Amino acid sequence: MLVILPILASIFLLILTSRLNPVARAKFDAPVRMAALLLSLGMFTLATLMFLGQIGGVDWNNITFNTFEFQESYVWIEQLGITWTVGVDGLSFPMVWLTTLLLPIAIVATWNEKSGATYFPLMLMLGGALIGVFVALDMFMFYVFWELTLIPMFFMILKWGGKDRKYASQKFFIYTFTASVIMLLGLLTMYFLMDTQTFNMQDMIVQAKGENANGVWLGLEVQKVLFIMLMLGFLVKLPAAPFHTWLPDAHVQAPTGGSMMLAGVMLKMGAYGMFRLPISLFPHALQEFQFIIMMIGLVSLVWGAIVCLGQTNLKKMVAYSSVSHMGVILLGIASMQPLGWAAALFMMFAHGIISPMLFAVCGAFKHHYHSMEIGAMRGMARHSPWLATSMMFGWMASLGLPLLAGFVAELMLMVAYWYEYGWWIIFPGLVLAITAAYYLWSMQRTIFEGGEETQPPKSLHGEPVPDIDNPEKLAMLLLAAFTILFGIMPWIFLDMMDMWTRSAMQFLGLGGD
Amino acid sequence: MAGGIIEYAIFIVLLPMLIFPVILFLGHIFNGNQTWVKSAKEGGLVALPIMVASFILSMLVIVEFIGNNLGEHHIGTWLSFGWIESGSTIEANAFNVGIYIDHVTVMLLFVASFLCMLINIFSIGYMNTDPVNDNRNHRFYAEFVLFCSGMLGMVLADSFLWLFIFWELMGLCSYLLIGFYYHKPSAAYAAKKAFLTTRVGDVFLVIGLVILWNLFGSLDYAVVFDSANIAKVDPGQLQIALGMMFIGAVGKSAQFPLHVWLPDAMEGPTPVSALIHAATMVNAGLYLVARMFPLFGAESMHGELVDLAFIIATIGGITAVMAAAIAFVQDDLKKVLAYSTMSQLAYIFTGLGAALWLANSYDWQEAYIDGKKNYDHVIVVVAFGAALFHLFNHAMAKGMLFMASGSVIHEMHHAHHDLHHHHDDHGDDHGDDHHDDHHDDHHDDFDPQSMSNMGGLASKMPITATAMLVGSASIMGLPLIGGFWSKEGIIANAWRVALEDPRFFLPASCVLIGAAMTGFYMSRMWLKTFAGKPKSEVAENVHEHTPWIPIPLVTLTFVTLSSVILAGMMFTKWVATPESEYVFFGKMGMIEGLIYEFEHVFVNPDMFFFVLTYIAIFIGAVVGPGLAMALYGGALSDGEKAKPWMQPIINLSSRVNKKRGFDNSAWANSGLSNALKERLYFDKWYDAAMLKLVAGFANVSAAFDRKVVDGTIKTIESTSQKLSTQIRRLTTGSARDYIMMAALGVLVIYLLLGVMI
Amino acid sequence: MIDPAWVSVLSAILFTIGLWGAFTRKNAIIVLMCLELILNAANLQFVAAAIQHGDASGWVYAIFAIAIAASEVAIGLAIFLAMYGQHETISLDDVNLLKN
Amino acid sequence: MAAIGGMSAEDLKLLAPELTVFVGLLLIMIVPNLGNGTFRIPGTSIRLPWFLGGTRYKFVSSPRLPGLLAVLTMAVALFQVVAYLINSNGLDGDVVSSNSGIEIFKINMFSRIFEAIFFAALLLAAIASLDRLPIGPQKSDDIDVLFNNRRQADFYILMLTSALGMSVVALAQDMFVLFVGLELASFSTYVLVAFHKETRAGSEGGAKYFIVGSVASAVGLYGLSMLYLWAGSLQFEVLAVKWADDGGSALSMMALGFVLVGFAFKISAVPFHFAAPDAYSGANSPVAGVLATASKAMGMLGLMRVLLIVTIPEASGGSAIWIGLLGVLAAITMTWGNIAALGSENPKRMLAYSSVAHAGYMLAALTAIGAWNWGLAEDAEGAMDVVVAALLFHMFVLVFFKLGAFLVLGVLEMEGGASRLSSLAGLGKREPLLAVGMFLFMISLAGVPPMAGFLSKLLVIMGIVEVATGTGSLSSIGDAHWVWWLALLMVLNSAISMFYYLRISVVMYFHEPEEGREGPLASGKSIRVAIALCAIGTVAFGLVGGELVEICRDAAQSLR
Repeated sequence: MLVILPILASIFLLILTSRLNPVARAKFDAPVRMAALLLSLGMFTLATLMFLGQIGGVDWNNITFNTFEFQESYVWIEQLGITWTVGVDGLSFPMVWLTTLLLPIAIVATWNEKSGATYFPLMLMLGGALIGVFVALDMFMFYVFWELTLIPMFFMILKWGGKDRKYASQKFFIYTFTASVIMLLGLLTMYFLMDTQTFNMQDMIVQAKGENANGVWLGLEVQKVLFIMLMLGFLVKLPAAPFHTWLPDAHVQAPTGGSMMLAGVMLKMGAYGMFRLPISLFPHALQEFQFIIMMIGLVSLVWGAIVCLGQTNLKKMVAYSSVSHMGVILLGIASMQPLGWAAALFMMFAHGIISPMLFAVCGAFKHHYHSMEIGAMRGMARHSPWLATSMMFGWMASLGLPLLAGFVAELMLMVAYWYEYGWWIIFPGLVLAITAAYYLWSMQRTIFEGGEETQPPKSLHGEPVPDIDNPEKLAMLLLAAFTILFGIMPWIFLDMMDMWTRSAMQFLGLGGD
Repeated sequence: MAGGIIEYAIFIVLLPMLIFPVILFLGHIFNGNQTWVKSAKEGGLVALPIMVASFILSMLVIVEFIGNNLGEHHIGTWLSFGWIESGSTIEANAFNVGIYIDHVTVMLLFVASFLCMLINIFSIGYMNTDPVNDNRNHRFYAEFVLFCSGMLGMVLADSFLWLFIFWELMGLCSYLLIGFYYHKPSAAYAAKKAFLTTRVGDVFLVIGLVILWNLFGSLDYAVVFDSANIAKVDPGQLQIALGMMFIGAVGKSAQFPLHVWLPDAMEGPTPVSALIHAATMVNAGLYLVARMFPLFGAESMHGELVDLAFIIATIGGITAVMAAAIAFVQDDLKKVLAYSTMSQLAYIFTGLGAALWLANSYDWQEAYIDGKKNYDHVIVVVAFGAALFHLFNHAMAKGMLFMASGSVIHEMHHAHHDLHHHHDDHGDDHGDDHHDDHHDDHHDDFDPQSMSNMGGLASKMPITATAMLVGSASIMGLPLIGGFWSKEGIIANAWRVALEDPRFFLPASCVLIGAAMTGFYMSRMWLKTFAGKPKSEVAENVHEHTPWIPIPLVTLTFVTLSSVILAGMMFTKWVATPESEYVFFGKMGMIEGLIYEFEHVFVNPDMFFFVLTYIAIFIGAVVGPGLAMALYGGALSDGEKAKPWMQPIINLSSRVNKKRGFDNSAWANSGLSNALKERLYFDKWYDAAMLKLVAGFANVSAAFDRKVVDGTIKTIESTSQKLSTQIRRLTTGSARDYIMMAALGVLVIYLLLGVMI
Repeated sequence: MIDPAWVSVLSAILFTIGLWGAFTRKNAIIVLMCLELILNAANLQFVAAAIQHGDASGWVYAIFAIAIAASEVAIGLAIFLAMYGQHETISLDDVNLLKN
Repeated sequence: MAAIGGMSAEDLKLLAPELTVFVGLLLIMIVPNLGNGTFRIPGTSIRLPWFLGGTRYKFVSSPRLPGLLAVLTMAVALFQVVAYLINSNGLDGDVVSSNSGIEIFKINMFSRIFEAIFFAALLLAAIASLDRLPIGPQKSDDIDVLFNNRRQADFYILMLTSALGMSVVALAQDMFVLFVGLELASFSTYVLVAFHKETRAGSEGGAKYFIVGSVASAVGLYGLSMLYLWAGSLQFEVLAVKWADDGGSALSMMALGFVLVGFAFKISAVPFHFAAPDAYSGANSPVAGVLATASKAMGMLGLMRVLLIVTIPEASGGSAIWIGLLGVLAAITMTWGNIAALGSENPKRMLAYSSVAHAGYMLAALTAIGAWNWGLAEDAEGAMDVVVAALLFHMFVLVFFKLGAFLVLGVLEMEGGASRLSSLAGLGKREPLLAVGMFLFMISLAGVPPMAGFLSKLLVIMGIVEVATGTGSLSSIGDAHWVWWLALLMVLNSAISMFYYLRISVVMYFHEPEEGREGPLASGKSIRVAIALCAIGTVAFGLVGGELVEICRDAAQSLR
């Protein structure tokens, strides 16, 4: 329902409007935008009601590993055993909810985007595809939605992007596509190596568990190869060093709404996929690669942060900070503790709320000052207090200030990480400081300074300096509110994540003795 | 679990936190509205009742505690999570939230809530006439209340985790408030520096907490301080954990080598300097170390943690001397106070270090052994108590000093403004146009904070001068005033440890020398500001006018002076005693209390300590001020007369200056002096390291990322493009070649088939 | 009667000459002739094989192949004519507008 | 029922689609020539109207008529074929044999599905060419030149003959019959490629295609003669038996090699592909589309006949003898094609190289079939069916998106050429729907879900992997059959191909149109209908390809 509706609607809207000539299409911008907003709000309401138990009456905090709620299954392509199977659990539901939350916010934040009649349907399609990835329980369906997310994003970058959008959109597409086809081959190989061949993830996991009980399923060597192939797809999506270079380009060029969705949810697909497939299926391989995953995570974390420090482009800096934060997720996985996993899951969620705010700020910055350079605009606090406040808030949330969403994840991670790796913790610790350094450095040159009489940047050509407009304010306020909400009351979703990780650990026979 | 008032203790924290957005949004809505500016003082009067309420609530809690000994109040579980694999000691799997009240909490709770309230009053006087921020002061009050909430929360927290959470909240507010004058590059720089430097410490604090969690399975005080739990913990690991946490404290309390941010932090408005960078936030580090006391004092840790205690004391000793030395040459009133703060905090660290050493080495747990008084117990209690008492005294005195300095600066500024106003022809005082012109005034060379522009203010600002005098005396440890009661205890205990552990000679000597240095620079500051003749036109026209500023000054003057009462109430012993039977208004009366104090500090049975104590008093109260008088003393202008309690001091200084005055230009031009003026080059080196090393490395990394990591991909792409051109070149266009290729293909096919067979 | 093997050898020689000529000669007509050589090599082989196996279908194949060859030549000449009309050459090397 | 030659009326019924094409062919020849022409009885002056020649009737002189007839014919034939595919449930086909018992045609699902591919491709190409046949890149004002219906008639006659030839290839049970069909189809396509003889490119492309193609088929014929020499018959059945007996002899191997060359040219496998890009860029777009789909499928069909019926070993016999050869060819072909396409500036040549790459994928699948009973997979025959079905599916859906892509270029050709990438520039603004269609075709070619191209590639890879993993118990991935690495190469190649497919999209949406080409394109209704059909097929078979997969599976089973 949540999946198919936005996609169909977007296709409908796209077809409806594409028949018109450009002038007439421009008239449709407002109604289409409104329709998109209403639809996305409807989705959000639905997801929230599901969460509150108004629909379905689910006890979210007691969903164990590999059991799913709202499960539905229809035959899709019978001949290949492909089904349309959806369901949510403690792993996927927070992401689904997050997607439905971000969708209206992103729409609001980019309320005045040009060519809205095309833009907003694309946004809806993106949202639908993302939800599809998260709820899919059929491997084929998963992959279809996985790739489907690329298409609207590709167009969003291509049509609404910055100067180098051509290069960035292609790079984005090809990079992630390459990784995912390798993943696909891994999936298919696994499919044929199973005793009972099925595309249903749930059955696959059960089967893997059953087989693992009598030794290592498929044999360790094969598990390792398949694990690598699957992980490769997800690592690129995440992205982890050294596969991260598509991200800054994509982000810098993407329009604000695209960036918000990209950073907020699309990156999480990588982490989500890791948990859903390779980790759930190949616990032995995970154990084998534990240290390597940790090192990849660490390199992403440290490298991303250091590179941030050397950036002069605001959005690029934020993009690299995403790389850095995604490293945390890998560290969480590698900690092999339910706490570390829960930290990774919560990091996904928290970063999903915080980073859209960062990109909304960057977008507003670009929108209003026509420049992305740090230092082009100083003394924002004087003439654009709203933007300055939002920026300050977002930056602070991102650098892990307590009582904001990011902190909880970082804290839990550090605990689990120390337990497993001891003094390696120096590096994440170092990154905490570096993160603060680059954020503060950028704030010093944007929010602060500027002298008593602020010089508007040259890129404004002497126009008056505007503060952010009302839709942007609304979007920022909402994001900030949720950041605080989940900073103070992380248990809202943490409990179900925790239940999931704990039962997963038990189910997979990891960590527990 | 005690009920009653503690149930409401959470509101001490929540009230300011909830008022924060209110002020922010009200301010945003009513920005520029005259009612808002004049009547509500741009939020100052909104914040005040809240702070008062918070203070009253705090007092209720304190009184209740003193009466009933409340203990802790568990509010609930914040986070719970799975933890399958567990070490021997880990059982818990949650982060809890709650209120924890003991002697130390109560002491600091009073300090925090009391000063927050007073400084709120002070700010109303100070900020609302602050011309730089017309109609923007609501931002100040909003951040101010948020800070108060952070501070109070940190004090009341029942676990190291929540201590850290509020600690960071304070850091944020400190950052925001230092950068209050955001348009000044120096303020922006200072704000960044403050946050970053403390962040470095915080990183270690987090690591320390994480290690601690892994040792105890919880960060709750109740669990961590339980001696049964402590007994299960590996001392080496514990020492590392506590050491890491101590680095956090070093950052927050501006100790060597993370001290560089504090002087720059004076870029913030003066109330901020008073509250955050003198009285409360910088005490957080001390509080954290004081919180470690039960761990050091536990029997199972006996003798295991002395190295850490030594490190704490040494860091303190080094900072004490270093900061005091730098304070010698500072010309900026607030900078002198900043270094003084640093130095005094260092004293407390040394005191805590010594106390922790003692607690860790002595068998002190029982007050009575076989019915006989356990002197080890007494020593430890006095040592710990002295450090905490000094914390209290210093907070009060320094808060007051900063407010007094604020008063001076404020009036200097006004006087300067008035003077210039006469020269200019601007009629409208409030318009925005004027606002801009106003800034031009600031661009001239006049610096209202420079002591070279002051002098002779004792008669013009009597309240301020008095407060400053009392505060200085308290810091210097003049007999019977404020710090006197605590400082000697610190010095004595440092030496006590030094006699047993030779390593302690370093910090012990440092604090002893520091006493003399304190006397010198505090006197220098007071004399340069208030004694002698005015050194600038502006200084001649200064007078006090707003009523809001004197209120806190007078109040604090009395509090400082009343230390003697606290001493009489055996504050030292009470605050340091973990057992509950020592209640505040003890069995003994006031005089007995004082006797107790004397008995344990001033009339030491050991001859060494006896002499030492009086040497310390002597150099602190006589040598240091004497030198200062000789250099900077002087009578007021003719016809000016200070209040009777200050006039003798001015006269004395004038006489000393005439008689014993000497030329110190040789010293003033020496390399050491220059080095001190450059703050011993720490800032320079740190900045250089940041710019050259870190930034350089970061730029290289960014380039590497672009050229090599991304470049690899691009090379693959361009190579394949080239390859594509090469391959397509084979399609020559000539059908002959195509046929030839096909013929070659036939050969290849046979070759391959041949291989297969 | 000649050993059928010799016929095969002959046809192999014809085939080789044809193929060799096809990519060494520039003139399109000569290439066409070489093509005929290859086809004839096949025909020869068909017939020889038919005799060897005593199977009539080989003859049929050969006759069909001759027909095919004839139409091939017809089409080829037509196309070359068109090519000549446009390029004014029938040298295969010189007709290389389309390449890469 | 009376038998005509060796064929009974029953046989005629079986051959209904082919006969339809034949009738249609005759009609196109006759109908446009109807007129008031008379026939004078010799020696008399009596003129009998015989309706041929003379002044043509108005309705028959419509330039659209041949095209409509061809479309109708093809549609009816396609309908019959599809009806057969849907209704048929028997796996055994019907054999049409000569009086002497030589099997000539065999009608089963396998052959019919190929016919469906051929007819579908030709039908779409015919629809696309309906409006008018562009004479070349330059616009001509001479309406007679453009709409001369005789010329139209020639064009559609050639199309129908190639359809006829292709269906013969599909049905043939005798290598030589197959060859004759192949030649019939080839000759038609040679002429179709050179149809624009008024242009330099057209004539050149045709000439090259002809010369290289005929050499290749001549070599193939020589191979057939050797095969005949070896076996004494060219009947598939006989050959298969003989192969099982004496497969490894030098003669048979040589014959096999030559025969492969003939077909390899048709599917444009490296190194026999060189003429293909030239031919594609010389021919007009619908024809190029037919070359890339139907003609390629025909070559593939020949390969499958030879390799799967004749030379596949029995279940116990291990791998086929040629898998090494084919594996190498597949690897080289797909990589070569993709890399060559990377830098190509001409969209038609780019599509040609992409078609080479697709040939590589198909060869990879064939290689996997050669290894079908490797490791004695539990259901080896089932595994083989899967791969064959995947191949069939791939070729079937390829018609839609490959041809669709060519047709979009065809629309641009009407405007004046599509030989530069920049001619696509700004299509997103000029013709949003057309651009969306092109985008769909591109990502389908690249294999992005949920397009048909994804499903087909997925099936192919699945087939390969299934064969490679054998019984399902491997101790390491190195133990899998090496065709697994072909699958890996295939997915990597898909990734490479993404570069140039996306480049087209980027050009369409990002670049400003060339000067003088800003506005919407010439209408060309019929070609748009064809493109729409292609787009619908591309999406529909991607989303709900199940039925087609089922049919392909049945067809694959009927091959056995």
